[in-house]
Order: sequence, then structure tokens, then C-alpha cells
Amino acid sequence: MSEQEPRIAELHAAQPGDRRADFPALDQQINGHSLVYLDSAASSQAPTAVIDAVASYQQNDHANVHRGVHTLSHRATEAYEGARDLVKSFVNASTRSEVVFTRGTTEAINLVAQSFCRPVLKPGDRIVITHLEHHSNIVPWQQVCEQTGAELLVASIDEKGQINIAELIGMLDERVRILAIAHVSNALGSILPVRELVEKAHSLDIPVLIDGAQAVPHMPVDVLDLDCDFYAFSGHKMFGPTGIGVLYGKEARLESMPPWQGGGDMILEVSFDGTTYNELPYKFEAGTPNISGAIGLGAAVRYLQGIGMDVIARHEQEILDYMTSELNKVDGMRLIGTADEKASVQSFLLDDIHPHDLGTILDHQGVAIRTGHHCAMPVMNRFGIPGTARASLALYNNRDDIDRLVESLNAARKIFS
Amino acid sequence: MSEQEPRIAELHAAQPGDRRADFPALDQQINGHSLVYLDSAASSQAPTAVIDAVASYQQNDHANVHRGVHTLSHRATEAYEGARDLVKSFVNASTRSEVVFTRGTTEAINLVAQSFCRPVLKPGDRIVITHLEHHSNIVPWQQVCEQTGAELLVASIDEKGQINIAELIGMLDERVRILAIAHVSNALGSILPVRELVEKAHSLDIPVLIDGAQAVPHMPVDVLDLDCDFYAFSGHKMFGPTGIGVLYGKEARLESMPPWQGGGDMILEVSFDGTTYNELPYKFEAGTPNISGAIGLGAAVRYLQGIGMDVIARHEQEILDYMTSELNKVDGMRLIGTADEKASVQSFLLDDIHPHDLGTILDHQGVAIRTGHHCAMPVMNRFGIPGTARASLALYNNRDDIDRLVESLNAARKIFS
Amino acid sequence: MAAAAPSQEELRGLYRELILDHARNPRNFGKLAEPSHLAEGINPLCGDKLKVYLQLKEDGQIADASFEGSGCAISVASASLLTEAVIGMTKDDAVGFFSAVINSLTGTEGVKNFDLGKLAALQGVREFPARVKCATLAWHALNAAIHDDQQTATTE
Amino acid sequence: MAAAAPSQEELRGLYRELILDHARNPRNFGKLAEPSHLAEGINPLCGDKLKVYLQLKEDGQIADASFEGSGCAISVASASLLTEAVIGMTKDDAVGFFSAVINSLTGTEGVKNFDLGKLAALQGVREFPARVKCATLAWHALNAAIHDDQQTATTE
Ligand SMILES: Cc1ncc(COP(=O)(O)O)c(C=O)c1O
Ligand SMILES: Cc1ncc(COP(=O)(O)O)c(C=O)c1O
Repeated sequence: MSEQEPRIAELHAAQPGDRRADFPALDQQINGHSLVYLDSAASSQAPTAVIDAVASYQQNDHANVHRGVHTLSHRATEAYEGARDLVKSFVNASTRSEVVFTRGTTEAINLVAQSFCRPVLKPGDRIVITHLEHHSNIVPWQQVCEQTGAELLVASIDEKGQINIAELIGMLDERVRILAIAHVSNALGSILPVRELVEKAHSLDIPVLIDGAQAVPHMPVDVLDLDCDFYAFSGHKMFGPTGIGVLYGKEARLESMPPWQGGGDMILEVSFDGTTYNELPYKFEAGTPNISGAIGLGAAVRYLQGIGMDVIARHEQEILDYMTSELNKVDGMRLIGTADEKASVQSFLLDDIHPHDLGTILDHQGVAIRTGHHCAMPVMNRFGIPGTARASLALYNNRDDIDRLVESLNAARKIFS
Repeated sequence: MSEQEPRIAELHAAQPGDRRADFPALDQQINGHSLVYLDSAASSQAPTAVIDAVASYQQNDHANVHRGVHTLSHRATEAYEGARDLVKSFVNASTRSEVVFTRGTTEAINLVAQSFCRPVLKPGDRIVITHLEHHSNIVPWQQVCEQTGAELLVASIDEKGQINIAELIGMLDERVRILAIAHVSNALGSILPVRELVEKAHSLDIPVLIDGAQAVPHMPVDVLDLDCDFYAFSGHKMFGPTGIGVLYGKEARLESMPPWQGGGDMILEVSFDGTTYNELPYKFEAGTPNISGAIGLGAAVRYLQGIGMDVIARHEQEILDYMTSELNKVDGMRLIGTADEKASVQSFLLDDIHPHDLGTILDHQGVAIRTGHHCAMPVMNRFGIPGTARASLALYNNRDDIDRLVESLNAARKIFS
Repeated sequence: MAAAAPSQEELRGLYRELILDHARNPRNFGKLAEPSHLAEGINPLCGDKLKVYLQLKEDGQIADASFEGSGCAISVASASLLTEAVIGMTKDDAVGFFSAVINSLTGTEGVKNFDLGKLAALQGVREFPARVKCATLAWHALNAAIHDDQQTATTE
Repeated sequence: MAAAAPSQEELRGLYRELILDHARNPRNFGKLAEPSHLAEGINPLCGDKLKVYLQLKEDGQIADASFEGSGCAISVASASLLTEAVIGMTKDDAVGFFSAVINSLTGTEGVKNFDLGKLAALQGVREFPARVKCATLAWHALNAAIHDDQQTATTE
């Protein structure tokens, strides 16, 4: 027993919530108060390791990638492709060909809608999504349906913000060309049973895209284990830079797809008689990529692997539980999104204070939350509300942050009482 | 007279070529020699002002843009939109709505091909380009032609690498839906008479896209004066970060186009009955944009404006002239691309040394050039060669760089003699 | 980076009693029976939507005005104050008033020689740049309605 | 960041006399009259293309081999040396030799107990990672040809 104790102490010291010093943006005063950042679902802060990796690349190693024999070009290519290897191992893809760099989740989903779906969709075909999707996992499907005459089916959610699984499964039949679902809802925090849904869809030969924007920063993700066909996520929500994200796609799927954008790097040969496209993943990376962004994302992956995604998941779950119970103690509190399985996010309403006003008053006390529809207007319609206030967590949040949140909510009630 | 002298001395001291200290990447040893960077046409180095702007944004002001009431989100939005204003003034657009941020030139051209052209193209329609285009201004048009049955016409170039204007103008008639031309050729350095071509095309109501990737870093560009309908360029070639670029489009053109990618930020309202798109330029910026990239690009614009594009153009013209005459003194030299109007780039072949070998030998002496087809395979075919060695200039190059280039070319001849 | 942080007084300056009162009990709330002009305003930042209804007489006088929709305290109070202010104005005066209000909320200097009346209470928003669009939303809709603009007005 | 810079000797190690000789005077250059197997290799980095032709006997022995195309000194010399080396081998031996060569050029350790013969001259490329793909291009084409791969081989 006693031998174990030091190890427990170490574990405690290594709590992600104690690593705030790694994140320079957290160490500042906002309106005279130390910043409490509860808006990581919109975009996370970057650790020094990421900021420095990008700056150092620019200062020492920058050149265009893939086609240079000179030293800087070689270094840049190694660093860029090295980032791809890091991402591959992070989500456990089978090969590096399956890791396509995009601007973010949104571009990744558009790529699948336009390159995987558009060429084959016809009237009578269906695409199935859920009612809790982010606009980025709705609009690309609306667009491709409009372009092809296919139909968009939407599985509903219940009062707690959970999808109605039976209804969703009932929608799956031979007319469905793709099932596109969030792993974690950005507005409600609900975790979807994606593994089970992939299995069900695959039993009917329906390919599945998972929007993992809100999952990857918070829990271990293993695409091989999930067996999904596509998995999309964004660097800027997982402590990396903006402008970089990933489409994971099973090799056979990506192979079967025509390229989407055309340009440099995605071709083997261009002539006016015809053009031969490059291999995976380059076929889908037209033009000069976001080299520094990918390198920053690689540094973020390394940072996360250094802590361990399971450690992060446990830490955040504890803070989320604490947040839920503390918010429930605030008078006039209405929590939106109370699924049994949740991660990292809590939406709420306080009395009849408009979320926007709440956001301003909290900001005035140094507490940064997001307010509004969170790019999930259908969710707001479902609950009959124009928007919510949303506090969202990342590895660097701790109990003090929650206490400050609750304090400032009580202060807001006073102003509006 | 004597009063003028100090001013001339000042002018000389302010030569862009003397500002190398602003660019940390230039200050390093490569293979035991101080770096001579002659690959800016592939990607330019960034000044400290840009690197610091990006790092400082990440350290102090990062959050997601456009939808937050908290302080960081407001700061991020101001900085991102401020970058748009800087770009607007840099190319003299009429309104900020005309400045759409993209990943780079390639994405900008794909956007126009898919959103402006695809919906209206039909068999019998034509798109006109030239033989000196970069793959990014070829493949998107090949793709949209394949999708719609339209035809791609290619105006030829002469031995000097100049387009045959009469032939090009002869191709313009009522069947042509767009003329897409480079402002400056990346492989040959030829400057195209874009203003004249726009005027001619407009007299036949043909819209014009200009690929300005190689123009914007080297000369003043005024889209209002050019009167082009679209103008595309990349941040990473104008001393900004990778992953950010610009599509300028006339407001009326952009208004008339459906959105391309779908997702967050590009909508006003989403419901399953239908979605209302946002205003310009947001309609074309789906998903979280490359915020730090845009801010870096803004810093690059500020840096360039601080020097003055006309000063930069004069300086580079002088170095280019020096380079041409010095290269011509090297035995066995064959210059590829000898247009009367040229900017910033010189392609060449030396004896029968393959460019790739030349690249390695030069790199070994610290001289970074690019070798190969420069994403312009049709140009290589035109000259019946597999590739060239290319030395390309930017504001930070000076005569010493050219002397080092020539020295190392002579060394290469010895190895292969 | 940022301007000086808003102080506690400034927060109270934003949420003045007059504003909170109009937010809680908006005046002229609801549809007009037979509006001659109407327009919708959307704030894409938060998704807030307001509809402004006008009843114009033949001579251009605004006989009646109302609004509908949901929004934050600032946008609702601003819309409520708007309806009170413009009833009785000519449509030209209302356009002039619109410009003066927008200017007073967004301009770098305060507006001189223009009596904003109760609307002056909105000026606390000047210290909260992220909220300016809330205060101007109804006004953009008013302007669109008067000009019979088919399009949805936004605060961009 | 980078590994130690290549020295002047290393540059001479890359461009050895044997390599320059094969680059200037490539052996077995041109089409075979009636190849039983052929494949093309493209290096997307530089656009270099090489075609490798093989004439296999019924028993699997490589009766003749040649190549065509243009490329840098390294890729041409490598292709030239390849044709010399594989003529007379069985196709299985050639595949084994392919692996050994690739390994010797890209592996982190030198290849032990395998006599590369003249091909050892290519090893100078190990100090020039940007050029490894030039040296391996023809070998990938050889491997594709033996396996009757329809696709163009690339060095990626
Ligand atoms: C003339 C020209 N057009 C287009 C491009 C493509 O730009 P990017 O790769 O930044 O999209 C380049 C550069 O690679 C270029 O030189
Ligand atoms: C669940 C979900 N999907 C998609 C997105 C879109 O990601 P991005 O804006 O980085 O493209 C987000 C975040 O905004 C999200 O939370």
C-alpha cells in the first residue's frame, strides 16, 4: 500500500488541469480578472510547444514541400510528412495514405459530400444525419442533395439531447448512400454510440462518416476500432493552429473517389490531352498545403500523446461532473443537454436572461463562454430556444474555473433581478 | 544637386535587398555555406513581423471568430477582419466583401471553376487559358470541362515564352465563358499584358480570372485598374504564412454565385426545410477559417506597404537584369524564358546537366534553387525539356546572391565536365 | 492589444434601468394588423431575429410601428425604444434619425447637436464593441423597411 | 534540425566516376523489340519518367533488359546499372535483389552479407535523402514490371 502512495501523488501532480502554464493565453487578465477560458469547443488554446513549433519552422526550415532538392525544401517536406505520421498514429489509421490534410472538419465533410457522394447520388437515394449535427455536417449534405435530387433524412433527438437510436436504425435501408453523424455534439455534449451505429450501417453496406471535431480533443479515438469509413476533425479544437484539419478515409474508399480540387501536387502528369492524378493522399491535397499548420498539428498530437488521451478523458469527465452538479445548484438554472453519455460541454439557460447578455456579464468577470446557436440551429429549434450559454472544457480546465463560472452566474442574476 | 545627394544615399540604404535581417530564415548556414535563397517563387521566407504576429495572436488573442461575445473572440474577430481590410487596400478592391480568404491560389481558382462556371457551363461552351499556366490554373478547368462537356482552349506561347496575343484574342468569342490567365508565369517569368486582355475580353462580355500568385509579391497590383473579374493569390508567396490566400472577386460576380463549400459561418439560418446563406464574403468562407494565417497575411501586407511595392519592383528588376546578364556569361548556359517583359524568375539549363543534379550541387554550396517542371509541365513540353533549374527572386535578394549562384554553377560544370 | 477594459460602472452603463425596463416590458411588441412596410433583421453573430412593422400614411408619416422577435436585452430594448421614437416621424426624418443613432453607436465620436432623447441610453454599448450589433439590429431593419428592401437586413 | 551537412567528399561520393560514366553512357538504353514485361516509373517530385523493359524466358530467367526515358544522373545511372545487373538473373532473384538494393538505399543500416556488386556505387545517395527517390525509381519500375503491375510505379 505505502509503496503505491507516491505513485498516486505523482498521478495527481500530472493532472492535465495542472498544466495551465503550458498555455500562454490562459495567463492573462481580462477586464481586471484572471481569464477563465470555457470556450474550447469553439476553439482551444495552443500550448507553447505548438506555438514554438510553428515559429521555429518559419524561422529555420520553411520552403515549399514535395518538389525541392534543396535542404530547406527537404526539411519542410520531412516535417510536413512527419506530421502526417503523427496524426496517423494518433487516430490509429492503417496507413499514411489515409490521412488527408484539409482546412478543417468542414472542408473534410465537403470533400466527402462532393467527391464520394455527388458522382453516384441520384433521385431516390438518401443521406441520413441526426438532429444534433453542427451546420458543417448538415449544409454539405443539403447542397449535394439539391445537386443530385437525393433526399436528406434526419434522425430526431429526445429531451435529454440523445438521438433516438431505433428511429435512426429504422431509416437505414438500401436507399441510404451514407450515414453522417457526430461523435460528440458540440451544442449538447452528447456522445453518440458511433461504434454500434457503424456496425449496424455496415451490415447494410452503408458507409459512415463521423464528425469527430468534438471527440478528438477529449478522448482516445481509434478509427480502426470504430471501423468508420471517414472521420473528420479540426486542428484548432485540439490545441493545434487554425487552418488545418484532417479527413481520415479508408484507403479503398479514398482510392475509389475522383479528386475534388485540382492543381499542383495532386497530379502525376498534366498535359492538355489529359491529366494523371497522384497517389493517395496527395490526390486530395491540391495546391501548396498549410505546411506550418500541419507541423503545428503534429506538435499538438505529440503534446497530447505526452499526457495520454485516457488521462485527459478521465480528468475532463471529473470536471464535467463537478460543473454539472455546481450549475444545478444555481437558482433559475436550466441545463440543455443532459444525455447519459456526455463529454466536455454544458449548455444552459439562466432565468430568462438572454444568453448574449449572460456572455457579456460573464466576460466582464473574466469568464469566457460562448452564447448563441453554436452553429447548431436545428438543436435550438428542437428545444424551442434561440440559443444557449455554453461552457466547454478542455484538458487545462480545473475546479477553480467552475467555481468562477458559478460565481459570475450568480452575479449576473443580481443585475437582472 | 548637392542637396539631392543625401536623399539618394537614403534611398539606397532603404533598398529592399538590405532588409535581409528582417528574415530570420535567411540567416543560416546550409552545408557549411551561408544560405542563398533563390526559391521564392515556390514559397517565400517570412519576416519576423509576420512570424511574431502569428505567435502573438496565439499567445494572447486566440479564440474562434464571428460568434463570440467574450473578449478574446472579439479580439480575434477584429484581427481577422482587420487583415481583410489590409488585403482590400493592398490590391485596391472596392469593398471588403470582395476579399474572400481561401487556402491559396489553387483553392481560389477551384472556387471560381466550381461556383462561377460549373452551374452555367454546357457542351459547346469554352474556357480559354494559355500554355504557360501553372497546373493550378489548368486542372480545375480540365475538371469542370469534363463535368460539363465544355471545351478547354489553350493559347500557345513563342520561343521566348510570350503568349501569342493575336491567337489568344482570336479564340475569344461568344462561346467563351471565362478567360483564365496568369499575371506572371512561375516557370518563365513572362509578364502577361493582362490589362489589355481584360479590356479585349470585356468588349465581348467575357469575364476574366487572373492568377496573380507570382505578381502580387513583386509589383503593385490594382484590381480596380486591371478591371478583372477575379484575381487569385497566395499568402505564402508574399511573405505570409502557408494555408492562406485570397480570391478577389467583383461584388456583382460573387453575389451571383452560389456558395461552394457548406458549413458554419457561411449561413444565416439553417433548418431542414432550407438554409439561407450569409452575405459576402462569408458566403464563401465555410467553417472556421485560417485565423492565424489571415493575421499573418495582414502583417505581410503591412510589411510590404512599409517598403512600397514600387520600390520592391524596381529593386527586383535591377537584380533580375543583373542575374540575366551574369548567367549569360556562364559557358553552356541556355536561358528558358526570355520574354521582353519579365519579373523575378529565370529558368535555365546548363550543358546537359540534369536540373536535379544541378540542384543538389548548388544546395551543397548553400544555394537553394528549384528544379523540375515547376508545376508547369505543358511549358516543359513546349520547350521539349523535362524540366529546368529555376532561380527566383524576392525583395530580400541582392547582387551577392547572384554572384554566389554563378560561382556554384561554374563549380557544377567542373564536376560534370 | 485590447482597449482599456470596461469597468463595473460601464457594465451598469450598458444595463441601465431604462434598458432593462424596455427589455422586460417591450413597447409596441407584436405584429401590426396591416403594415404598409416591414423588414426582418438578422444578427448572424448570434442568430437573433427581429421584424419591424410600419404603418405609413400617404404623406409619408409613420402612423404606427411595432416589432416582433426575440433577442438579448440590448436588441429588444433598442427595438422597443425605436418604435416609440419613430411613431409620428415622417419617413425622411426616420431615415435621418436612423443615421444619427447608428452614428452615435458606432462612430468614433459622440454625435453632436442631435437630440437622441431616450435613445441616448443605448450609448453604454459603445464600451462593449461586441454588442454594438445588438443595438443596431432593429435600426437596420427599420431602414430596410422604409426602403422597401426585400432582403433580410443584417448587421454586417 | 538537419542532420550533419554533407561534406565535399560526400558530394564526390554521390557523383562517383562510375555513376557519371553510366549517366553519360547508359547501357542497354532503348526499347526491347519484344518485351515480355514492361513498366513505367514516375518520380512525382521532379516528373522524371523511366520505362523498364524485360524479356523473360519461359523458365523465368531474364534474357534481356533495357530502359528508356530521361532523368538525372542518379536515376539514369541507377537504371543503367540495373539492366546490367539483372540480365541473367531469374525473376525471383531479381525481386530479391530489388529488395536488397532498396534496403541499401533507404534502410537505416547498410545491408550486410549481400553483394551488391557495382550497385554499391549508388550508396553515396544515402547522404542526400532528397535524392534517394532518384536512385530507386528504376527499381520500382523493375519490380512493377516483374509483377505485371498495370499501374505506373511511383517512388512514393
Ligand atoms: C502562377 C501560379 N499559380 C498558382 C500557384 C498555386 O499556388 P498555391 O500552391 O499557393 O495554391 C502557383 C504556385 O505554386 C503559381 O506560381
Ligand atoms: C461537431 C462539429 N462539427 C464540425 C465543426 C466545424 O469545424 P471547423 O469549423 O473547424 O471546420 C465543429 C466546430 O465548429 C463542430 O463542433
